[in-house]
Amino acid sequence: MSFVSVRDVWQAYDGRSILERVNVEVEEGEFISIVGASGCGKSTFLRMLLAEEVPVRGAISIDGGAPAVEPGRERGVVFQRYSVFPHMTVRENIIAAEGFAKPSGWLFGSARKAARNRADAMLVRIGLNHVADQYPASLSGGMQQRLAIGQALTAKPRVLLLDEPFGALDPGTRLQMHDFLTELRAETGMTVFMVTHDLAEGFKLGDRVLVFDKVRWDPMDPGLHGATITYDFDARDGGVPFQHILDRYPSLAPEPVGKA
Amino acid sequence: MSFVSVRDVWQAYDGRSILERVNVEVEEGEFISIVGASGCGKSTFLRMLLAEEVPVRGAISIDGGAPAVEPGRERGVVFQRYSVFPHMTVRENIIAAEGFAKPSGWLFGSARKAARNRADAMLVRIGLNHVADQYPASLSGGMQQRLAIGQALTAKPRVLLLDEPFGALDPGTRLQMHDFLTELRAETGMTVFMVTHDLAEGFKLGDRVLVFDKVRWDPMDPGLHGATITYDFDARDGGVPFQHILDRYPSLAPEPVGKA
Amino acid sequence: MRIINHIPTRPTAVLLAALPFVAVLVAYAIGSEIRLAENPADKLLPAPAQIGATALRLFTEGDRRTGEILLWKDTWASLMRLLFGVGIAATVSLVLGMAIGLVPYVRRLMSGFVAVVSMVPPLALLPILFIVFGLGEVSKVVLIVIGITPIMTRDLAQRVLDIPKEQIVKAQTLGASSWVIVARVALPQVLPRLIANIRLSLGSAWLFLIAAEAVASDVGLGYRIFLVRRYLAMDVILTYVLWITALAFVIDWALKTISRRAFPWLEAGL
Amino acid sequence: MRIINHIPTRPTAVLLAALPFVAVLVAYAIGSEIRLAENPADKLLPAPAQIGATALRLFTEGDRRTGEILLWKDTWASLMRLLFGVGIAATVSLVLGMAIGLVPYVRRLMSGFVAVVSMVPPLALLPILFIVFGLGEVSKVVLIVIGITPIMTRDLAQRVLDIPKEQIVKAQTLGASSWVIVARVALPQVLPRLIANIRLSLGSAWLFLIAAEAVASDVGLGYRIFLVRRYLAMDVILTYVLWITALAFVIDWALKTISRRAFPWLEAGL
Amino acid sequence: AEEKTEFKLAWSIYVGWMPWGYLEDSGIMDKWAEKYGIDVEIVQINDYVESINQYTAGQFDGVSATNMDTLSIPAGGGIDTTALIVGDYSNGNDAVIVKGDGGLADLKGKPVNLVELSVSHYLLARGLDSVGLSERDLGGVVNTSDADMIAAYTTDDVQAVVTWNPLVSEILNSSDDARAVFDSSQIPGEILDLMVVNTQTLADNPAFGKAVAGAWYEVMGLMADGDEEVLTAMAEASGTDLKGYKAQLAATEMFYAPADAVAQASSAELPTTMTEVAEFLFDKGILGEGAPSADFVGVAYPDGTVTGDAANVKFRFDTTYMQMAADGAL
Ligand SMILES: Nc1ncnc2c1ncn2[C@@H]1O[C@H](COP(=O)(O)OP(=O)(O)OP(=O)(O)O)[C@@H](O)[C@H]1O
Ligand SMILES: Nc1ncnc2c1ncn2[C@@H]1O[C@H](COP(=O)(O)OP(=O)(O)OP(=O)(O)O)[C@@H](O)[C@H]1O
Ligand SMILES: [Mg+2]
Ligand SMILES: [Mg+2]
Repeated sequence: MSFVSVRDVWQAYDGRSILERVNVEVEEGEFISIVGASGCGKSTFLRMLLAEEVPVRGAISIDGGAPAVEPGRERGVVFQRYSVFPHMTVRENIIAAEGFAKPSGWLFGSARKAARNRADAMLVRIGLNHVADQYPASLSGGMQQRLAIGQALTAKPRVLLLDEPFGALDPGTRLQMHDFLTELRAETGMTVFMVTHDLAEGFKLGDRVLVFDKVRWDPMDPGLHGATITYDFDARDGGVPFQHILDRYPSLAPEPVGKA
Repeated sequence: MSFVSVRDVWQAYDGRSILERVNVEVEEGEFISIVGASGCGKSTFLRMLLAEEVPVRGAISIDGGAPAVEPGRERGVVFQRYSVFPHMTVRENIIAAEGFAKPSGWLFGSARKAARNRADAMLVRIGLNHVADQYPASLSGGMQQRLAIGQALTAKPRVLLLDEPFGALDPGTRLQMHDFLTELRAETGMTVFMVTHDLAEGFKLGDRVLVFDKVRWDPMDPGLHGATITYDFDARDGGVPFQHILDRYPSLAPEPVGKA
Repeated sequence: MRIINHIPTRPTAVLLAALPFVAVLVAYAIGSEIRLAENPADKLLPAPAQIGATALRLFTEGDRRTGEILLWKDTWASLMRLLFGVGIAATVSLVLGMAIGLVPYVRRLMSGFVAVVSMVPPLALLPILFIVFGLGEVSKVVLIVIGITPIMTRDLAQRVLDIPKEQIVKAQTLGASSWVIVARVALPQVLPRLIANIRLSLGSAWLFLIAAEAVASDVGLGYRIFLVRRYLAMDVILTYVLWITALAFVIDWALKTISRRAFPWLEAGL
Repeated sequence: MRIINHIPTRPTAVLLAALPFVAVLVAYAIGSEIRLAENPADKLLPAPAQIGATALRLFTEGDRRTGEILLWKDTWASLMRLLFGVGIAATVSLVLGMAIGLVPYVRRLMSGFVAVVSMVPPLALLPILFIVFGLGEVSKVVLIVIGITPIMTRDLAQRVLDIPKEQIVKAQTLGASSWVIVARVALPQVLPRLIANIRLSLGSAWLFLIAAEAVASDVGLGYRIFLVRRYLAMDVILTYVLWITALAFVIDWALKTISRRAFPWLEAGL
Repeated sequence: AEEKTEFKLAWSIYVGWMPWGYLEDSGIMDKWAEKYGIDVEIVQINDYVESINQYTAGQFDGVSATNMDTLSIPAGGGIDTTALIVGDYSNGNDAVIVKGDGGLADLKGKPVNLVELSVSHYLLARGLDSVGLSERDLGGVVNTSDADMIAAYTTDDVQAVVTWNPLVSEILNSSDDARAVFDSSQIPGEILDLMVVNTQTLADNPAFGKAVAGAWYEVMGLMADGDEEVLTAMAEASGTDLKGYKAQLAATEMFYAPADAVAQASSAELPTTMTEVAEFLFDKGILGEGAPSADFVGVAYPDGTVTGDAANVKFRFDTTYMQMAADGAL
C-alpha cells in the first residue's frame, strides 16, 4: 500500500469530462511534479488531492485512510497567489497556522507565547524574521510565497500541494525559491505535489514528473474527452522515462491486473 | 550635436534631490539600457525624457529642439503595465495610435480603412494578427507588451522609452520579447532608452548601459543626495567599461570643458 | 463537514430561494386574518384577496370621470420625472466627474465643494427648491438631481483618478489632445461605472421623487400613495408599493444587462 | 500645453478651493439683499447677519419655557436615533452579508430575497411600521434600519464573495472551522468595507431620519426643520441645514480616519 | 399700480376648499376669467404649509388658508394679505379625539398627537382653556403629520389626537373607542377657511377679485342645490366618495350665500377671535423674532377698525367682492 493512492479518478464539470481514469501511487516523501498543457486539468487534479472537490468516480486516499470530503490539516497547500492573509502581519500569518485549528481561532496566554516563539523560529528558517511585523502586501512576490510555504509547513501537513507556486515570480527569485524548497524538503522529508508550467523546474525539483494529456481526441469536439496521466518520468534518474507503466497503471492494460 | 542631449539635469521632489547633475549625449539609433538600484530614480529620468516632468535644473533636448513641456508623438513609451487601452480591441489599440492625433480622436472613411490596413500589417509584424478582435485582458502578459510596443511604434516616435517593459513577464516569454525587440530595432533603427532591473538583459539588448547611483552619501540621512549616472558602459564592445567619461561628462571634471 | 462546504442541490436551491417570499406572504396573510377577525373593517392589513382585487381594478379600470387608468398615468408621470432627474444627474455628474478627475484646475476648484455639498440634506432644502424652480415638473426633477448628483460626481471623479496614469501618458505620446483623452480614454472606461452609479442612486432617486410628489403634484405614484394615505387605504398603498418595487427591479435588471452587453471588454480575461 | 497638464500652484489651489464657497455666499447675500429691499419682513432669504444672530441664539440661548437649549437637545436626539439605526443596520448587514457570502445554503435562501427587498421604497411602508413598532423611538430607528440594511447587505455579501477562494481553502488546510473562517478570515477583511458602506449609507440614513422625524416626533433636527417650516423661519432652517451638513461631514471624516487607522494592512504595499 | 392679466391661486385638499379644484377642472374659473379679460390658474398643492409658504414667497397671487395661518405666515412675514373670500368656518370639522372614556379634563398628563402650530393646536388650546387646563398640564404634544394621523391613531402609544376632516370621521368610524371630546362646533367662527390674496395685486387688479368671487359663488350655488355630479367630482378628488364627502360637509359651515360670508367677515366677534389667535401664535413663538408682542401685526376689518398695530396692518378682511356677488353685480 503506497502513501497516496489515486485510483481510477474521473472528474467532469457540467457533463464535460476534464480528467479520466487517473491512477497514480506515491510513496511517502516523494516529490511529484505535475506538468501539462494549460487547461488540461492539473489544478483540478490538485483540488481533488486537496479534497476541495470530490471526483465523480474513483477515490483518493492518504495512508490508507478514507477519502476526505473537505480540506483539512493533513493536506497543506500553496497557490500561485492569495495564499497568505493580507490582513495579518507576517508573524501573525505563521501563528494563524496554529491558532486556526483552535475552536475560537485564537491562541491565548502561554500557548500563544509558545506559538510565537515557534513562529519566530520558522521565520528565521524561511528568512523573513526581519519583516515579521510587516503586512504581506509590502513583501515582494518571492517573500510572499516563502511566507505561504512557511505557513503551510507550520500546520505540519502530511502532504504539501503546490499549484504553480513560483508562476508569478521573476527568474532570479525563482531560482532562490528552488533552493529554499529543496532545503526545506531535505529537512522535513515531506510528500509534495507541485504543478508547474516550467518543465525544467519540474525535473529539477521533482523525484517524478507526471504529464497530463488527452489520450483520446475527438476532432469534431476537442473538449469532449478528459486528460489523464500520459507519462510518469523518473526524474531522479536524470529523466529517463519510467519503464514500468503497465505495472503501475493496470487500468491502461487490456486485462486489468491489480497491484497493491 | 548629438541626437538626444541631457545637460546638467537635476530633479527633486518636495525638496529632496532624486537626481543630480545628470549629463548624457546619445546618438540617433543608439539603444541605451538604464540600470540602478530600486528607487534610485531610473523611472524619474525616463519621465523627464518623456517630458512628463520637467527637471528643476538643466534641460533635455531632442535633435537640438527646444525642451518639451509635455509628452507628444515624438516620444513613444511602454510601461511595465497599463500601456494599452483595456476598452479597445487589439486592432483598435493600434489604430488609436493614428486616430488619437486627429482633432476628434477618430479616423473616418478611407483614412480609417488605410489605417486599418496598416494596423493589420503591424499586427502581423508583432504576431498578434490572430487575436486582432480580442480585448487586451484576454491576452497573456507578453502579448500585451508586444501590443504596447506595436502601438508605440505605430505613432512613429523619434525616441522610444521603455520602463521595465518585460518586468512582469516570465522568463521564456522574456527571451521571446528580447528577440522581438531586437528584430524590430534592426528594422526601424529607432533610438531606444530602456530601464531594466535585469543587468543581463540590459547588456544583451543595449548598445550602452547607463548605471544610476549616488556619488555622494550622507550616512545620517541616506535620502539627502540624489543619484546620477556613475558608469556608462559600452555594451557593443562586450561590456568593456567606457573609458572616456571625462570627455563626455565635463561637469564631473574639476575644470568643466564643453564638448558638442 | 463544515457548513461552508455544504452545497444545496439544484431543486433545494430553488426551494430555498422561494422560501422567504412564501414566508412573508404567509406571515402577512396570518396577520391580516387576525386583524380582520377582530375588526372586519380594519384597513391596515387588507386580506390578500382584497389586495388582488384592488390591484386588478387599479390596473384595468378607468377613472369614472375621465376614463383614464390612473395607475398607468401615475406610472408614466413618475417614470418621466425619474428619467429626467436621473438623466440630468448622470450627465452633470459625468461631465463634472471627468473634469474633476482629469483637469487639475477643476479638481482644485470643485472637489472640496462637491464633498461638502454631498453632505447637505436635500429634503431640508425643499422649500427653497420650490421657490426657485416653481411647483411644476422642474422642481421635482431638480430635487432628484440635487439629491443624487454630488455623490455620483464624487464617485465618478474618483474613478477617473483611478485610471492608471500610464494610460493618460501613453495617449499623450500618441498625440492625443485633452479632448481626445476625455473622449477616447476616460469616457469609455468611466461609462460602465456611470451605469453602476445610476443603479446605486436609483433607490435615493425614488425616495426624492416620492417626497417631491407628496408636496406638490396631482399625478404620480408618490402622489397617489400620499393621497390615499390619509384614508389608510392600504390595499391601494400596497399595490403601489409592489408596483414600484417591480419597476425598480426591472430598471435595475435592464441597467445591469445593458452594462454587460455594452462593455464586453470588462468581462474579458485570460 | 494640454489643459490636463496645467497644474495650479499651491496658493492658486487654495484660492480655487475657496472660490465656490465664496460664490455661493455672495450669490445668497445678493439674493437676500434684493428680496429684503422689496419686503423688509421677507422670511425666505434672511440676511446672512440675521442667520448668524439666529445661529448664535439657537446654539446658546435656552428655550423660553424650559430653559433647555433646543438645538443641542435636537442634535442629541437625532444623533442617538442615527447611531442606533446605523448601528443596527451595520450589525444586521454584517451578519447577513457574511452568512450569504460564506454559507451556500444561506446564499440560496437570502440573496434573491435581499435583492428584491432592497428595491422596496421604505417611506411608503411607514404606516405599517408605525403599527408594528409604535410611534416612539423604535419606529424611527426601524425606518433607518429598513432603509439602509438591504443595500448594505448586498454589498457586503458581494465583498465576502470577492475574497479569493484560495484564502478560504488555505484556512481550511490550517484546520479552521467555519466559525474560525468567519471570525479570522472573512470578518477582518470585510470590516473596512463595512465602514465604507456606512459612510455611503449615512446620506440615506439622514434622509430617513428626517422623514421619520417629520412624521411623528417632539424633538430632533428633522422635527425642528419641519416645525419651523410652518412659519417659514428660514433663518432657523438654514442654521439647522448647515449644522446637519457639518455633523455629516465630521462623521464622514471620523469614519474615514478610523478606517485608515484601524486597517493598516489596507495601505501596505511595496 | 401694476396691472396684469395672469393670476395664480394655490389650494390644498380640504373639505371646504374642494370647490377650488372643481373651479379649475370644470372650466367655470376660465369662463369668469374670460369675462374679465384675464387668466386665472388654480394649482393644487398637496402640502398645505408649503402652499402658504409658496404664496408668501411670491409664487402665487392667492392661496387657500385659515385665518390663523394667514396671520402667522404671510402677514407675519410682511406680505400684506386680504381675505377675498370667506368660504366657511369649521363647525365640527376639527376635533379633539381621545381613546376610550374620559373627557377633555382627563387629558392631563397624557401626550397628544397633532400637527403642531396648526389650527388643531389652537383648537386644543381653546379646549383646554374651557376646562381650566393649559398645554403645560399635558404629557406633551407630539408633532404628527396629518398624512399619517390615522395610522398613528391605531398605535398603542397614542392616546389622544387633534385633527381635522376627513381624518376625524375616518378615525371615529374605524375605531369603536374613539370619541370626540371637543370640536370646532364649540368655538364657531373661530377657524375660518379663506381664500387670501395679495392686497396690492387685488388693489391693482379689481378684475381679478371679481372673476374669482364670481366663479366661486357660481359653484357655491351648485353645491347649495345639492348637484350630485359636482359633489361627486369633489368627493373623488379628495379621495373619498359622495357619502363620505357629504358627511364632512355636514361638519362644515359653508357660506353658500355671499351675504352669509359678508356677515361672518363683518361680525363683531371676529376682532376678538383674531386677537385670541394672535396671542396664541405669539405664545408659541410663531410670529417670529421680530415680534415684540402679540399685537405686532395689525388686522383690519371691513368697518375700518383695526386690532393690533395700526401702523403695521398686514391682514385685511375685505367684503367688497363678496358683497358684489351678493348684490349680483358681477
Ligand atoms: N469549477 C469549474 N466548473 C467548470 N469548469 C471548470 C471548473 N474548474 C475548472 N474547469 C475547467 O476545467 C478545465 C481544467 O481546468 P484546470 O484549472 O484544472 O486546468 P489547469 O491544467 O490547471 O490549467 P492552467 O495551466 O491554465 O492552470 C478547464 O477547461 C476549466 O475551464
Ligand atoms: N511624484 C513623486 N513625488 C515624490 N516622490 C517621488 C515621485 N516620484 C518618485 N518619487 C521618489 O523618487 C525616488 C525615485 O523614484 P523612481 O520611481 O524614479 O525610482 P526607480 O529607480 O524607477 O525605482 P524602481 O526600480 O523601483 O522602479 C523614489 O524614492 C520615489 O519614492
Ligand atoms: Mg491551474
Ligand atoms: Mg521605476
